[in-house]
Amino acid sequence: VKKLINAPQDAVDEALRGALLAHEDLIAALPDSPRAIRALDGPRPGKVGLVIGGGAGHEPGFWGYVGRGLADAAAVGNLFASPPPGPILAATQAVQGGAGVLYIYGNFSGDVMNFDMAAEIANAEGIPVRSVVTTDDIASSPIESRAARRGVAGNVFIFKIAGAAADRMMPLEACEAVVRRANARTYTMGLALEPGSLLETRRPSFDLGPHDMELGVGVHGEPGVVRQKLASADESADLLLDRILTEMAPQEGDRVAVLVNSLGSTPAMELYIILRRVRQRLKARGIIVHKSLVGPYYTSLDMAGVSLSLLHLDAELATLLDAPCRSAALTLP
Amino acid sequence: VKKLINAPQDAVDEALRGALLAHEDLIAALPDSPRAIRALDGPRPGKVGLVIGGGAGHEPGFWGYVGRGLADAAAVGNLFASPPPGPILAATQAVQGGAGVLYIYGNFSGDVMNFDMAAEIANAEGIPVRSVVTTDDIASSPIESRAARRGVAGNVFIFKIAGAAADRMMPLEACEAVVRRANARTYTMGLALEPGSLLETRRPSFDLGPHDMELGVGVHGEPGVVRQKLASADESADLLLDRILTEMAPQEGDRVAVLVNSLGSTPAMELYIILRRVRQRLKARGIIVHKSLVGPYYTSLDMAGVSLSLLHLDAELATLLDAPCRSAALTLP
Amino acid sequence: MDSHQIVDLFRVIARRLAEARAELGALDGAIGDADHGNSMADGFAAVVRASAEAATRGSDVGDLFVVAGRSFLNAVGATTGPLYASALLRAGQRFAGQKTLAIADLPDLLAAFAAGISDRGKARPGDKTMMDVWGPAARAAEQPGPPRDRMARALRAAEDGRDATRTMVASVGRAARLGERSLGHVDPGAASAVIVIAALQEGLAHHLAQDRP
Amino acid sequence: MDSHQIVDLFRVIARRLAEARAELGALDGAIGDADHGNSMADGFAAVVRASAEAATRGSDVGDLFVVAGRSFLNAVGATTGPLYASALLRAGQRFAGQKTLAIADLPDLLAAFAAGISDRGKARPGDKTMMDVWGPAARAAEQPGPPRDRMARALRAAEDGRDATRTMVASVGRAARLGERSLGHVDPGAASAVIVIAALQEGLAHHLAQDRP
Ligand SMILES: Nc1ncnc2c1ncn2[C@@H]1O[C@H](COP(=O)(O)OP(=O)(O)O)[C@@H](O)[C@H]1O
Ligand SMILES: Nc1ncnc2c1ncn2[C@@H]1O[C@H](COP(=O)(O)OP(=O)(O)O)[C@@H](O)[C@H]1O
Ligand SMILES: [Mg+2]
Ligand SMILES: [Mg+2]
Ligand SMILES: [Mg+2]
Ligand SMILES: [Mg+2]
Repeated sequence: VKKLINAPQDAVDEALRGALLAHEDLIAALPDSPRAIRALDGPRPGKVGLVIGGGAGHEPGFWGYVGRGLADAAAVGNLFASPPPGPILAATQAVQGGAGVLYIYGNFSGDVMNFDMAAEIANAEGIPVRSVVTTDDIASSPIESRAARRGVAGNVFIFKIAGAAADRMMPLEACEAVVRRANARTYTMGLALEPGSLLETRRPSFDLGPHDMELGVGVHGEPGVVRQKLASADESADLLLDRILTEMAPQEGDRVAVLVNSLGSTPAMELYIILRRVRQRLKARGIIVHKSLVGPYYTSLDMAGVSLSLLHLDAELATLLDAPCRSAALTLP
Repeated sequence: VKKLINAPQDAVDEALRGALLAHEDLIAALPDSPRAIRALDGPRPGKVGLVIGGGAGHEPGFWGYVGRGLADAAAVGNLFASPPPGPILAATQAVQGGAGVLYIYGNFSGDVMNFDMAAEIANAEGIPVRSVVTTDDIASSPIESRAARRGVAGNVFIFKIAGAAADRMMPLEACEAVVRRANARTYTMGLALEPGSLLETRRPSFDLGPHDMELGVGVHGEPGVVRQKLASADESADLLLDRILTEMAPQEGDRVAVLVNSLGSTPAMELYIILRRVRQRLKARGIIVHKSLVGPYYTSLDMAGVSLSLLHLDAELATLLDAPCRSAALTLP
Repeated sequence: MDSHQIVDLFRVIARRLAEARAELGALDGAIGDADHGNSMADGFAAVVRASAEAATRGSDVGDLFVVAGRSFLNAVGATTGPLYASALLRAGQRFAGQKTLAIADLPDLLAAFAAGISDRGKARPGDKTMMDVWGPAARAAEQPGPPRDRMARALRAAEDGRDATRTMVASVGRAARLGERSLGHVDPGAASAVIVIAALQEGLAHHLAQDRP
Repeated sequence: MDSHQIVDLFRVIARRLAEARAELGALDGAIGDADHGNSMADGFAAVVRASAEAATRGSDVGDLFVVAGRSFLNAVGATTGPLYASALLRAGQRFAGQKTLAIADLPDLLAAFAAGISDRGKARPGDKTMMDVWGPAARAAEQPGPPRDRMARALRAAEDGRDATRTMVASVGRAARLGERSLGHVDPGAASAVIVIAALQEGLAHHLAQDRP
């Protein structure tokens, strides 16, 4: 697989450098911690600081969600590897405004350990830290063990809710509570047509036959939960949506937000065909779509595929979702 | 090549349907002309109407650039095929506010013929129409025959300038003049690592060896101007930038806007690595980067590759580029 | 030939173009954007639909070609849309008000097509376009003789024109951007023009065979 | 063994992991995110750099392991970072204040590693993790006997543990999301743990060979 990179081991830092240059009006690295990215707008005294993060390879995650009305800082690790406690702690110290700091990150063993270590040190330094570990990927574990699920593209909604809550000067406990609710009400499932390919080897990270697709993939190039015959766009959309609706069990008249996310190399035309089907299906069920996002919001290097995320809104979540924000990846006026 | 589509012949309409649903707060199709997309915000009496358009397959072009501070309407054709005069004329009639209408589209024989036919009818109906045919693709013809060049991703800058000029209630002649200047000062060059693949056959539109890339590609899956050995990200960026700078011949202290555009399936990480190199090189030449855009702004189905566009700013162009706008693909606060 | 029989002619063209859809797409893929097969096949499919309806409504031959031209244009756009629309509209002018088209006038159809395409597209001989087929074909059809012979000569000239595009460097249209790289490839518009002319000849032969019981 | 000689031990580990970078990446690719080879190789490369510097500064053995643990963590993050950092920090506690590490205590290193990883990761036997190597290896090393024999027993137990992961279904870490599909694949963390233990044994053999002139 061909790639526009230089030395593979430099790709993460070079891309981050590019992001900081492209979005220099919005974000900057901390002087002593180049993998800790803070918003130029912020922090504000009395506002809960919001720190997100995870491995590289999800661009525009995570720096793309740093900005006014979103996260105050992001810590970025190596490719598909949680950042160590160092940059997380540096970000924490940089953005705390006396009201505590909220961590939000996907549920991966590495992220949990590293963010926990940073939180312990921050707490010891007198910065109250709460953590919400996101678990929106319904394919990754059965409902009985929901807490074991991965956090994937639904993070975009959860970051947005959190950013708006903090921006409204809600206290730490209240921010944590609403973000937990957003996480509990966010459902994602993904599928891949092609695996991503590794930077070093430029080879696919797993083998997938020409007539197969992987259902239930995450955002780290991993294989999915089950392999099946390639399906049409509408069948694929239904596979994802049916699973999500079964768990969400919305009532007629309920409101949702929808994200059709490219895992990396799936182009806009295909995403919009999927979105169209999802919208048709939701309309038929009498479910109101409050907002639709379509694009490469949370990627898995150059994997070909999509994920579908639905956020089951309530009145407060809808208000927070609609609040203005401005970042490299998400700007609402 | 695997694709998330249904029947290939429905892909264009289904994707457009999805775009209209996803962005229903911004755009809508004209009731009697489903391929003519207008902004919900607009038209305003006394404002020059701005109509853009071209073939499908460039998503989020062209509907993505319809909105306040950008185009008032877009006409969309079949895949890689200019729209016929019908939707262009319908868009013209819908958005004219008594101050005339400006057409902007890329220089392809089909677009020229179809937009000209629409302009003739509109003029005959008493709607003054001016047309700017964009020619930013420096690879597509030598400097001596600049007028024969293609219009490609640099359109994003040109649409933005035009939208801001019209939004400021500049008269038709003044809009046309500034847009012509923007076009004359916009330089684009692209390269492809992989061809796009056709919807019907799902096969690559041309053959490209595993160690080759195509230099000077457009945005219709066409082969480029020359084939060469695969290069690193920095070498690739230099290939594009050197050609552009030679023609642009900027002075130290000059300002430019930069667009690093994905042709479809090239992921964000690679785009930002390219942007980084471009920024470093420009800095070394003492050229000031006023704005950087990075992403899939103007695609060629699922082609793997990038294009680099530079707009050589002057004071008026910089002001117009910075003006607020709101559309599916470009929002500036 | 009455309007219904002309619709039958369009049907033959549409069928042959549908069969060549992938092949024309591949030709266009080599030096262009690979959509030419779709444009031609979809365009003549639209022509068949619209003209069949018009013929049922009782349109005369001139009107039929006008309807055909409009429907081709609206279905296709692209480069091909205005070019073939102009061709069909020019034929509509040539046969305006006529209830039937005399077989003897059929070669004139080629001249009308060539004139319409030339006026709209302004391509010159050797530019590596469909004009390198329509021009020679129309000239060959002008030579006196029985209609079938004139059509046969036209088809031979068309095929020669098509083959000649292989050695030309495109100077208008999308392929012009390839410069020297367009050398060695047959122009897709030239290839489809030959299919249209061959289908006309096929339709004519079929018509004549039916007429003679 | 003084601090410099322990740095040499780290060098052997780093070299063997660098050689296995692609292979470990492929193992992780089958059931995880393919980064395990990078994390381990980069982590121990950082350990070598930081500990060599510390040894030059005159750090004692306990401090050396602390420095090593911090540098691994900061270079790598991921799951491996906290786990191997805990392993190394635990070793730092075990040997705190010591100027040298007695060969007889080397098997204790395995016990410290296993305890650190177990405390941090909380994986149980059969969860299909590196603990299925470190646990059995540490227990095998505890059996009395000369250090070389104990290390050899540890390596055999490690290899058995690694091979046993093939028949396990992952229940913690990234591979747990694959459910039954993780069956039949060797756990990458188990594979790299064997490489670390084998490198320790190799380093020990080398050290003993140098000592006996
Ligand atoms: N100005 C012109 N006059 C006549 N024919 C032209 C002209 N420009 C292009 N063509 C023909 O159009 C063909 C391409 O048609 P098509 O692929 O349908 O359009 P597009 O290039 O817009 O995709 C070319 O092969 C050539 O024969
Ligand atoms: N809780 C845990 N305790 C011990 N080892 C674990 C645990 N979770 C995962 N592992 C080990 O980590 C390995 C994966 O490491 P690595 O690929 O570097 O991290 P990541 O999964 O974050 O990409 C697994 O193969 C497994 O052996
Ligand atoms: Mg990882
Ligand atoms: Mg075309
Ligand atoms: Mg074409
Ligand atoms: Mg891993």
